[in-house]
Amino acid sequence: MRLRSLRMTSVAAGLLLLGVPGLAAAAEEGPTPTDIAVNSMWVVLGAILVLFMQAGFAMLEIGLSRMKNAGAVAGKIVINLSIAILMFWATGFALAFGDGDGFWGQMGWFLNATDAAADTNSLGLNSFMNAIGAYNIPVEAFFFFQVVFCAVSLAIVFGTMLDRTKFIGYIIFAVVFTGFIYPIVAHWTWGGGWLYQDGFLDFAGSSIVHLQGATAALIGTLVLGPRIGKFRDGKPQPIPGHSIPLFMLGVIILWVGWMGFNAGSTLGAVGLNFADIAVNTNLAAAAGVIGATIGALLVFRTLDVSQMGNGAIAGLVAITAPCAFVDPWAAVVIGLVAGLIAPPIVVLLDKIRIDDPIGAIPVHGIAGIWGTLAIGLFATEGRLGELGVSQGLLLGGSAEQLWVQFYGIAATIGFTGAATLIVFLAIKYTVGLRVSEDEELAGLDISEHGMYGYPEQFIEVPGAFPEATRHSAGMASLSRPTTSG
Amino acid sequence: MRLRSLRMTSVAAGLLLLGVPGLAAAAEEGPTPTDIAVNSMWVVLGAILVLFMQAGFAMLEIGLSRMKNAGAVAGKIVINLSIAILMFWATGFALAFGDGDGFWGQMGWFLNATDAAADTNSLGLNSFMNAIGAYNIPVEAFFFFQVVFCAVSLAIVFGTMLDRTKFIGYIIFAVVFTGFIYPIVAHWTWGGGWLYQDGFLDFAGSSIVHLQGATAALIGTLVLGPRIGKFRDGKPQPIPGHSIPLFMLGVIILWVGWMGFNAGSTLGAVGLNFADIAVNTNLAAAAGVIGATIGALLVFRTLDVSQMGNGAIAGLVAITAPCAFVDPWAAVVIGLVAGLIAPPIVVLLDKIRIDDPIGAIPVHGIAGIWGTLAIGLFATEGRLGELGVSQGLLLGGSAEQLWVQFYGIAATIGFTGAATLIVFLAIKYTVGLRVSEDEELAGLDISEHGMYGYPEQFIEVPGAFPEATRHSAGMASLSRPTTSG
Amino acid sequence: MRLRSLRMTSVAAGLLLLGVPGLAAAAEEGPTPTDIAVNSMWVVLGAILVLFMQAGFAMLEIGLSRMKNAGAVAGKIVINLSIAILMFWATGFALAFGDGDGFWGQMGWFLNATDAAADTNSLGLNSFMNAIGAYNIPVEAFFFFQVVFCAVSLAIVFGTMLDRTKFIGYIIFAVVFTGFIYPIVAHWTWGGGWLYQDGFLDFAGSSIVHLQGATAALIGTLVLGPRIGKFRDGKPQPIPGHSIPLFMLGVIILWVGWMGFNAGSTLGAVGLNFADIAVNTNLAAAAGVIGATIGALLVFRTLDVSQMGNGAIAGLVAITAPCAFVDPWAAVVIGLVAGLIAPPIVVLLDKIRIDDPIGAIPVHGIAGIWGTLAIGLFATEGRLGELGVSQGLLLGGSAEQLWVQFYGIAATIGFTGAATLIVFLAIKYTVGLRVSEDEELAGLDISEHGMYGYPEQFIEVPGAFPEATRHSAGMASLSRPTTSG
Amino acid sequence: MKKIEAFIRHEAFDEIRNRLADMGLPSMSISEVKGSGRQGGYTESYRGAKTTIFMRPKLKLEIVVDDNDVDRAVDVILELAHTGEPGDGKIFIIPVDDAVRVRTGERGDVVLAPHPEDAPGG
Amino acid sequence: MKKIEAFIRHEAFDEIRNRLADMGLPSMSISEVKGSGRQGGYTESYRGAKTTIFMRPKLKLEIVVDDNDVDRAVDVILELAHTGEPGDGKIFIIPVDDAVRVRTGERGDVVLAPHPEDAPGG
Amino acid sequence: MKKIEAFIRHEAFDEIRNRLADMGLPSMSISEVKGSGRQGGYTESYRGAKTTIFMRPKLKLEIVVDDNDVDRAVDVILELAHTGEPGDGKIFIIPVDDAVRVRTGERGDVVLAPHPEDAPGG
Ligand SMILES: Nc1ncnc2c1ncn2[C@@H]1O[C@H](COP(=O)(O)OP(=O)(O)O)[C@@H](O)[C@H]1O
Ligand SMILES: Nc1ncnc2c1ncn2[C@@H]1O[C@H](COP(=O)(O)OP(=O)(O)O)[C@@H](O)[C@H]1O
Ligand SMILES: Nc1ncnc2c1ncn2[C@@H]1O[C@H](COP(=O)(O)OP(=O)(O)O)[C@@H](O)[C@H]1O
Repeated sequence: MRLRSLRMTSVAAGLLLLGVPGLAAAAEEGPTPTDIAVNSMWVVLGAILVLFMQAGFAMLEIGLSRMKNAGAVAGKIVINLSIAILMFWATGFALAFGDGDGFWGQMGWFLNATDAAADTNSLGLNSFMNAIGAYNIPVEAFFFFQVVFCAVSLAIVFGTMLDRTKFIGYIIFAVVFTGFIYPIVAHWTWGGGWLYQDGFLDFAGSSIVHLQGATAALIGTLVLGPRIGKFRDGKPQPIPGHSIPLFMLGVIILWVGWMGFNAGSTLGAVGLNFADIAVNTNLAAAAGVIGATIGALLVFRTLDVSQMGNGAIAGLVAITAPCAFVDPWAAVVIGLVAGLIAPPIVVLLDKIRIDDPIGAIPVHGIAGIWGTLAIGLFATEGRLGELGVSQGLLLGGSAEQLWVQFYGIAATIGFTGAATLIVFLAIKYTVGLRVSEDEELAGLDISEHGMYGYPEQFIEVPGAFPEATRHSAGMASLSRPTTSG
Repeated sequence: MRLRSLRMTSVAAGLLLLGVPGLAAAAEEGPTPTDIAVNSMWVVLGAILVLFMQAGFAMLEIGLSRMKNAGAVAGKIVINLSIAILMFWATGFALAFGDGDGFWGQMGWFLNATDAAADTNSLGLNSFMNAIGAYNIPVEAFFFFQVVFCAVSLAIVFGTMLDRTKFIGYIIFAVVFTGFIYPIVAHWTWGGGWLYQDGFLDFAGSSIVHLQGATAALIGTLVLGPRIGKFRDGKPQPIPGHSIPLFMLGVIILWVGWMGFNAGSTLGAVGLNFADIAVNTNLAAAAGVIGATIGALLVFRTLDVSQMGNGAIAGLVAITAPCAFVDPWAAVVIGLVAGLIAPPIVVLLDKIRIDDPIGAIPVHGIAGIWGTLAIGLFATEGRLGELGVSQGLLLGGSAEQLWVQFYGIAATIGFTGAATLIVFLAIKYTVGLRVSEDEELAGLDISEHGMYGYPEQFIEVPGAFPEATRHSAGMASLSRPTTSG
Repeated sequence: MRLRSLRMTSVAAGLLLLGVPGLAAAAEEGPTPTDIAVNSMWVVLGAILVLFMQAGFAMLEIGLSRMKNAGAVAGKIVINLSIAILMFWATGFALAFGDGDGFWGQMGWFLNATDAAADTNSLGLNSFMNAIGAYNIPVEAFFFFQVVFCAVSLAIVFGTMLDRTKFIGYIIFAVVFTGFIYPIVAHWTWGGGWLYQDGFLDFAGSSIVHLQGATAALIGTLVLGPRIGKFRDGKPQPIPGHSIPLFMLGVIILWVGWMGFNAGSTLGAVGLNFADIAVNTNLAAAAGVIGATIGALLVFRTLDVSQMGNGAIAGLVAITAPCAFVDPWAAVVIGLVAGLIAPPIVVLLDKIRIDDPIGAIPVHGIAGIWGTLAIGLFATEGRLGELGVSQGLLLGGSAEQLWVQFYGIAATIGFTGAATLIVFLAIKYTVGLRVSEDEELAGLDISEHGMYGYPEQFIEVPGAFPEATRHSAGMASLSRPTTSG
Repeated sequence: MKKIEAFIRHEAFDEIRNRLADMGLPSMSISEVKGSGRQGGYTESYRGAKTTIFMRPKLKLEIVVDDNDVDRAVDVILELAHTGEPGDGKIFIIPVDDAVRVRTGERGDVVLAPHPEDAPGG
Repeated sequence: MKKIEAFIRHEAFDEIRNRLADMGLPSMSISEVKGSGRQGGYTESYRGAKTTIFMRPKLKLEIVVDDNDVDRAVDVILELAHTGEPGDGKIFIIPVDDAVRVRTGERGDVVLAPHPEDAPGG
Repeated sequence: MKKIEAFIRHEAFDEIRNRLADMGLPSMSISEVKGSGRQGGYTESYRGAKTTIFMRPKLKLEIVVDDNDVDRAVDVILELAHTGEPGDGKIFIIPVDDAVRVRTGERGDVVLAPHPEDAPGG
């Protein structure tokens, strides 16, 4: 591809300079301690908001799980977050942002900054990063921001695999995904790797975080197979989540956290218009809700509350890549479309017998693709700043950027799909990825953790058990949690 | 009315200058990029906290709804938020803050800033705003902050109407309220309209946001009528919300979000003492809890947990208008009184057969009135700064400000009351505002959305059904959600 | 002990100057309004995050309570927070941070700053504080940050006493604890008292906040005795909390709030590396989860979800004291150990018949001790800055600091233990600390508050009632809430 | 003595209980059941997947009464549970051999003797 | 007429209901119970404390049928609830004196006459 | 054979179960009910509105036993559920025509024969 050596990364694209002369002057003298504090504060607060999204995923995934698995979901969320933090610290950050080549970074293991230049304002890890010279923040702030992104990507994967995945199996996947797979894909664009060189744009990670998570989720559910009872005589059955209130709490927390996810991705505050990004993000989320409500009404003929919530997520995912590059009206269009297409995709997945309990594939996957492509359609000149990219196709630009976006998506899906397929299959044929039929029927809470998530009110719903499993003994064989046997 | 042309708005009253000489100097040279970043960050973070209040309202309203309606409340919250964002973007912001006359603004539809001056630091919308010259923040930051306030006002309305309001009916109300009614009232004071000219003070919206919402809620419940079973042989019946834990989570989230609501209303950080406002807000909330606990003990003779939570909200609402103008001890008094009077008002509403499931009328309405008046009673000279307003009556000031506050309240109630009455009646006689008796008995979850909010544990409580409805067939006629019929 | 008059307090130890020359220069000229705004913003936002931890404690404690007591826990949380705010305002802040002697402060009651120097940037309360000259924040910001810490300490106490504590009894304890006990202990170190003089270090309060809360909790549960049914024929019985999902929501909220707790304890932003602290905090929390998971697997032979959550808290508590002084790898070790030892301590407490429903003793107490000692083991020279303290013992330093840490811990336990014992006994023999057996069996919701926390789904679990209580009449005597009798 | 088992709509219960209590028959038990009969099912829909639920929530009322109270108790239920729509429910009469009051150990008809409703707190 | 009370595994219910409905016996009630029998208990563990739970969740099926429908209904349950493992459950046959349909006031065998499943919404 | 239906306090259950199991009668079912009897109602209060709840939570115990086990089972319940306060509950004895074990298809008294408690995991 064309060499664009002076082009900033899509992350650096956050630098929507307000064009105030003082900034340039300040830059010459080096950033003041005040500016460093302001920039760090913005990034750290953004990271805290993204960390808070874990509560959102917990509530969303618990809400959409069966009651008998609610405690197991809670356990998986907190251990996944922990694995993500430790692995990204150990290897992930170095692979993603350390000095290396176009495929991966190779320095900075365990956040070891001994390679760093003396300059306290440098990232100390990646000469590419230093070259940009834009990140007037300490490396720890940058690390904190990146590690919580990695944890988000992992949280997405689990949602689609809930109600049937073995604890130990998922742990192994989490280690590999956060320590190796995610960082490599992140490196390609945000670490100055080959996709960056090609000019691929993904401001806050529609592809890198969301599509990647959804791709792994798709592979995961294919390897696992659907939940018992999901398909019956070929017809999809409703297996409703047990708590729409907790689900919706999760959606709103995610929405709030996304303010840090997108607006925080400017990676600094001084001279940057992050408010703009926050507004675009809210408009897309709102439009996503309206889109999904209408979509569900047209396709399902019901006012499906779970789709309304998913519509918000779809809008948010879609605006994640283009949030810094498009005008508000385009944000509305992007969100609306993301919401509108979610319900038909749910139907489609049901048709081809893919079981996706939380809807990660439509709202993180398809919406992620749509959002990444939307840059090539709607990007406005005024907001592309010094990126040297042409306007979106629909605004009279060329299709060139659309093509870059397209193969960036393809590469993400291809690499993540292949890598996670290998990992999931390896787990399946060693420690096992799915619990036994008896354990699944009894629920993961009691069978894997020895105690119900709601010990005082566990009630099974008659009608959710298909014939196929009638001859299983259910809880007969469970005298103690399998893990202690 | 008296002309006070040089007086700052109550919003601008946030400028509690610390009196540091450097600020004046800086002002002459125009704000630095750093100052803009700092101010924007404060406002955007404040807006994020206010956005988070939607999770608070969701949990509070879900917690106080019946179990069979919990999913419907979840759906209404997320769609209301979306409507508020889109409508305030389309028309509301222009009506509230665009250039216009004393009654409404008339520029800046769809956040269109083409009318903006070249100066990037200007609001670009309202010459009045520019004249103040105080908002060193981009227009998007200001918009984000204002749009979430609008969404809060709408969320209040719905609470009082829960368990019986038709989805489509409420949607229409939400469009009109957020697109037109709320913005006009906001314009009167915060947009430099006639109430501002008269010197009305409402720092963060006790009247503009809360009283307005409560007024619409009152009209809404009057048009709807009480929930089936609320009054029986003339006696009010307890219809307890189904989850005090979720209710209390909502209360604490609202409390946290209020830090952004009040302290963020300084609309900037440099030279402004927002910490002061945060302290006053906390003191009033705490005193509200104590007040309501005592009030409930005296009036109900029980330690009512729902009143404790409502007391916090009452204290928060009451301090919203005066938070920047009063001393800490006054904040405690204001909160205490707001909490104390809530329980007797609950009894009063029960007596006159007004059904207000979440207590919006006492805690957003009456406390909103009290808080707005409290400025005229407790405002301290030192904190009124350059506003040119006299001290509070109780501190030896004149009653003049109290009178302005009084008619500001009256205007808010009058306009909002009349406008929402027209809208609710129009909806009632066209698409309908209330579900059928059968649907209400079956619960909105299954009748409007086709699925329970808690699909695995729906249990109806015997004893909540009055004779009047015995002859209804309950769920008999519900073979599918009515919306799909 | 040696006089270290020029040594900074452990709070001031937050001043990890980045060594930028401009800062010193700026300090000479006095801080700019921008710097004050930036510092205040950081502290106020930190305080808001810590305030949010109340939602975390509410969810954690509600989740781990029995269903029949869930509403009572909700009520106690909100009233405790209110009492903490009002009492710390009235007396606590003055005792902790006012001018006084090594034992307590004696100025600044009711946040009265009339004693303040004219300098607007001074704390205005404590000449010691002013002498440090480091807090370029208004006193209200400092107060807000400190008051929410006090509320956290109180919230810890209640958790261990849930399911059986009388409302009125706990109220009285809360008044004394937040108004007098906590502030005095806080003064010793953070207010420049005798422990500070001795060089005791506790950056964000492993001892001052957490160990103190846990000590009071231990005394509380000893005075109360275990819940009915906890021990049966000498064997501990599982009394599982009713909602693991709410528990885990609480854990994640606490984790998020801890970002403010630890990183906010720099008490400023300009020139301070708070991101570093945030990273250490996250690493320790993650390692705590892993540690507790492994610990539970080894000791209980189950994948106990409640222990995973508690592991996160243990890691967070342990890193609270040393977060600013240790390297990331040490943070991982500190968190891992804190998590690992929690499950054996749970078993130990069960053995000696101490009933601690939320595990406050292992995760706030033991982990608090461990974290405070860890400074003496792992502190790195580079991060101790101008504190004049030697490296940790394990890094080749002397054992001197370990000894100071040790007797600081002993003093905290001794004073808090004695003071709270007196208060709890006084309450026990006057208004009473524990509800009657009948009330406990019926649940505090109905017996103390007149309404269930989950009115639509209250179901008791057979099997949780021991023989000892068979002859009680259960709800027989409850015709109305006891408080109204 | 007989046990009356009635499967009724929830909304009918309150009035039935009051009437029975007025007649001296406040002793009874209720529980949640789901049932199907002539009343058709209803559709639940979730993310586009639909299913027909035939088992609808009903209230099961159990009252053990003396033989000569059976008819008047059944009549009360019949009157007050009736709406005329499918789903009104069914009443079954089941023979009972003996009844014992745990508090006193009394057996037989005396246990089922009509009695006034006790005041709260009794 | 007889009441069939069957304590079965949850997972068996759906098929039983369908088969009975096909046979003209869609009228029935179910409820949640916990039960013990030959099936052993299982261990619950919480923070290291363990307890054996002997009462396991079961579904209670109640069907009142005409005397000559008893056997075929029992046979259906026997066939479909059977897995051969402990915990399959038990069926009890209890005499019923009378049955009343609330909607119509009809009494006796007519109330229990087999009938087709009604369509949703009926 | 007879069915013993006992409405008891929750807190009495555990000991009853243990004693019955020791006697070779571990087979039983329980469910949640709400009931009223001699025990008075209690007041619920919410935001100032109060109501008297007459239906209190009780546990329903169902044990089908052979005729000659009825008395000793009833005696156990009587002894252990008794506190002497109103609300102790009632026990009803109902005739049963037949019993079937689903696992084996066995019928009659053999199904109800006393047996030892099975170990966890059995
Ligand atoms: N034969 C039966 N056995 C057990 N329960 C029954 C029977 N028939 C009806 N029921 C219960 O009565 C409820 C109402 O029945 P309903 O639909 O009114 O029947 P119908 O209209 O045929 O009398 C059912 O939901 C079920 O709970
Ligand atoms: N004698 C009985 N009385 C009441 N319920 C019983 C009785 N025996 C069994 N049950 C119910 O049937 C369920 C299954 O019993 P199961 O373990 O299969 O017994 P078995 O294998 O001895 O037939 C039990 O959980 C209980 O609910
Ligand atoms: N006649 C009855 N029919 C059905 N259930 C009954 C009857 N009498 C009592 N019960 C059940 O027994 C429970 C306890 O009754 P209780 O108040 O002890 O009555 P008493 O003291 O008159 O014997 C009630 O709550 C109810 O569940």
